[in-house]
Amino acid sequence: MRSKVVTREEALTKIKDGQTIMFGDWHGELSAEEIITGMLEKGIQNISAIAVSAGMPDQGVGRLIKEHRVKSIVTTHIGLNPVARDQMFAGELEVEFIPQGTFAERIRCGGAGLGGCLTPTGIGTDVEIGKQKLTINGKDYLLELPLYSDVALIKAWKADTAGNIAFRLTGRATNSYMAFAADIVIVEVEELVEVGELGPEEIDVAAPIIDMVYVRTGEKKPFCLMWQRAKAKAEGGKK
Amino acid sequence: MRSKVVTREEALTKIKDGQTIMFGDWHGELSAEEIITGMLEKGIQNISAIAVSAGMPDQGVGRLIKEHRVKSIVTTHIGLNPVARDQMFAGELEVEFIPQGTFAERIRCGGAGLGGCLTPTGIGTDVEIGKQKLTINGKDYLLELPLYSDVALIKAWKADTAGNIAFRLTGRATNSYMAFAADIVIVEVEELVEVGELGPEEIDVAAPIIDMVYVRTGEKKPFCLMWQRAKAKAEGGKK
Amino acid sequence: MAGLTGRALIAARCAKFFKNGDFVNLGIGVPLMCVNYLPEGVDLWLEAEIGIVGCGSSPKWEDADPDLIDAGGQPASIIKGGSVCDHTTSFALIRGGHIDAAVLGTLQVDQEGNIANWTIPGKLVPGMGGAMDLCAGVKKIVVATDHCEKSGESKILKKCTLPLTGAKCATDIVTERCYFEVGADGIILRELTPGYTVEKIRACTEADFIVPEKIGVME
Amino acid sequence: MAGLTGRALIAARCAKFFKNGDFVNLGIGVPLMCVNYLPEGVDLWLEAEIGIVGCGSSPKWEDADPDLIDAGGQPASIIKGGSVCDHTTSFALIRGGHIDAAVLGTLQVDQEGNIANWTIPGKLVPGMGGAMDLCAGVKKIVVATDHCEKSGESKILKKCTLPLTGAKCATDIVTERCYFEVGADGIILRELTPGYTVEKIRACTEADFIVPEKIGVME
Repeated sequence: MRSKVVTREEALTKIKDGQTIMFGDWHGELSAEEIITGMLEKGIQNISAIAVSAGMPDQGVGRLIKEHRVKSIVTTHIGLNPVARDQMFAGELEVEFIPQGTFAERIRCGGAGLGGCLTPTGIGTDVEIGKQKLTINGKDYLLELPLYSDVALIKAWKADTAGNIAFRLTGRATNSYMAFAADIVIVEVEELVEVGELGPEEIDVAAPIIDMVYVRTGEKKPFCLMWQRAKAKAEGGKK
Repeated sequence: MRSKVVTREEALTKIKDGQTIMFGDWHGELSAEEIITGMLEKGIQNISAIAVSAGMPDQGVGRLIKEHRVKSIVTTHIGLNPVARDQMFAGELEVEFIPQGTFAERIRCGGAGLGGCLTPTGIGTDVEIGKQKLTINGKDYLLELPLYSDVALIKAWKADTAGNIAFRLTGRATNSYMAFAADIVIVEVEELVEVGELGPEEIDVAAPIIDMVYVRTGEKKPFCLMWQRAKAKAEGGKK
Repeated sequence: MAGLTGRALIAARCAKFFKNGDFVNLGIGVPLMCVNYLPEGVDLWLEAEIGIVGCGSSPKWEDADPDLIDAGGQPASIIKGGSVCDHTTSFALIRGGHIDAAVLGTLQVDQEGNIANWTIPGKLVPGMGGAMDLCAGVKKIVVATDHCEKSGESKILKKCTLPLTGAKCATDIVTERCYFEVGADGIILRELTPGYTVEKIRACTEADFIVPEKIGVME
Repeated sequence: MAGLTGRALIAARCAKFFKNGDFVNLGIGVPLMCVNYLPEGVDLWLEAEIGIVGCGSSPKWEDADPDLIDAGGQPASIIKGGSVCDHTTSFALIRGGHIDAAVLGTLQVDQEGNIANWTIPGKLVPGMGGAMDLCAGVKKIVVATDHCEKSGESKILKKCTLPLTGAKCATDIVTERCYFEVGADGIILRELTPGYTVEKIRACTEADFIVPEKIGVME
């Protein structure tokens, strides 16, 4: 099998101004930080982002928001990123809030070739606005449409050279299903292994749907700034 | 955590005439054979079955069909069970054929609280009949409704006493997602372990959704009759 | 647990709703405090939206694992027998009715069981996260909240004025002053904290509520 | 691969559609024979509906594992780098357009690219299994079929008469006599097996087909 391992520069050739980009992560944790650094350096802008939250100002998609590279975001939560909130109030960042389960299902629909799904989530709330409502067996549901992207930026634990990837514990977060819902899937991993080292049950996303594997060169598992601050505070408090 | 381990008799108290029952399996392989034997002995009848195929006459749901215990089946394929075909032509067994991906998604919808999903599968075919058609972004989709059951009969490799279950390789088959789509979920396993022996990433279906664990007392992994016959034929052919 | 007051009392009362083996989702803050007041012999499966079934207590910083975080992105742990699952599966559990109970904080709750806790337009916009799915999919939704705002205004209203998180979904409302059950015809005052009377609750509650013949003591 | 005839020729021609690293689904029978004719340097990811990415060859009976079976319930193996996935994920791969090509046998195929291969009403009713999802979700659908029934009737029709498996989904039709590409305006005769002429194909084909200026040799 041909190798899908690329340099960061090669990965960045697929990322362009104005694209819709999914960021696999969890509030900025577990994200493809080195590719994001590359996007900042390359000057990528006008991004339509899809991410479970706006990250944090120093982490994940939050770093791109802070530098005004993101024009809109489809998300479930921006509470950990005051910069995103300020840009939203200032009309600089367009934010579409959707419930988290709906977020997951819409992306899953995009990846699974489904035209949408019916969810009870949001019935009787403002989430209904502009959406078709259907009644099935006497219960109301909203028709939610698929989400799909030009590029998905995925963070995984390990990859093999063929492009199989594996996560550790909650590291799958939103990374696992976003890999199905993009034209180009770029995965940033901590560790590269040979084909065959990941067993049939260890592989979380199969090689054929991964386009590029980038191996992180910096620290393998950096604790994020929020953690570092909270830890410093906790330890300071003990004194 | 309280133990969910039961005897076969205790498991059978939940299975009643006239129920809708999902049979996790793959053409009769990987099914809860000992519970099915119990159902035959107990005289359970008038079952509305949901299974990926009609199994084989000597295996899985096929054994119940052979004994005329099944009045209808929602399935994708009956090609390996001539008894089911004969009963269908004789008007003794009602068969609803649905495409296999639609089968999986309808059960997933049932388990995930979704009111249905839109699939392109079956557009332009007889599968359209009686179904609502929606056009999303210029493409036609069929609205497929959830499948749900009174009881799901699941076969797994291992369980712990709390009800966590794990599969081996293709052993998950249709077992994994049927576990979400029933009022009562009964799992038949080859091996019982203590809580903690299955690690967080080994567990395929989490304990809270499993109601009863029955530990197989007979042969752990019986090769099915189809295999045995094919093997005998292959070996006979070599002589 | 007599003698508890304030938020500790709320958490302790909410904890009484659970039976051994229940699968629950507890919001950040007071709801999560419930685990400190579980009756003897009651073990819960705690869910985290990111995809944990069987969350344990917060680890020490030195034991924290960057690949094991909770719904809020904080270090998490997993109990013996706990597991991780995909984020889509996590919400299949929530939306599909597999979770026995959720305890949520709120900005407002009303006598129809409507809950508003995700935004104050123009002021506070964190987003709904997983709260709307919990409201839509979980059978028992316990609202754990201070009875009033710091300003003294009632949080238990005739009708929510903020955008809703869930319509007619609350089943129980627990404050530091009393416990209301949400019935088909309105909210029913079931228990009073020692020191509170029906009249005192009426004075600090905008919502109408039903007063049954027998009212228990909340503790 | 000159000199091949019959079903071996069909399989060998279909194998030429693949490039290294393609993710494919091959039906039972002639389609699966394609793997024996792959050009040097072409490795495929073979999918099995039950949830295998990277199916290997059939194991010997003594190596068979009851927990490792293929779409038909027969003993399977997994190549180095292959993996198992959930059945729902398997069909997300199929329906979601992640599979590069599928090769299917058929009862009938027509000049619009319609395929009928799942039932003969009142006679043969195996069921559609995963075939309709493949027709709906896979970009390239190659029909691999005998040109005619044993009775001599053409299987390549103006319009299918049996219930359809997929509407307007075939992209290529390969028989032991010729290869048709399915174009926007009809099927185009692209290659002829040595010994066959346009006239001979016309005589055994009910469908109308377009005859381009240049026709290749099928081998």
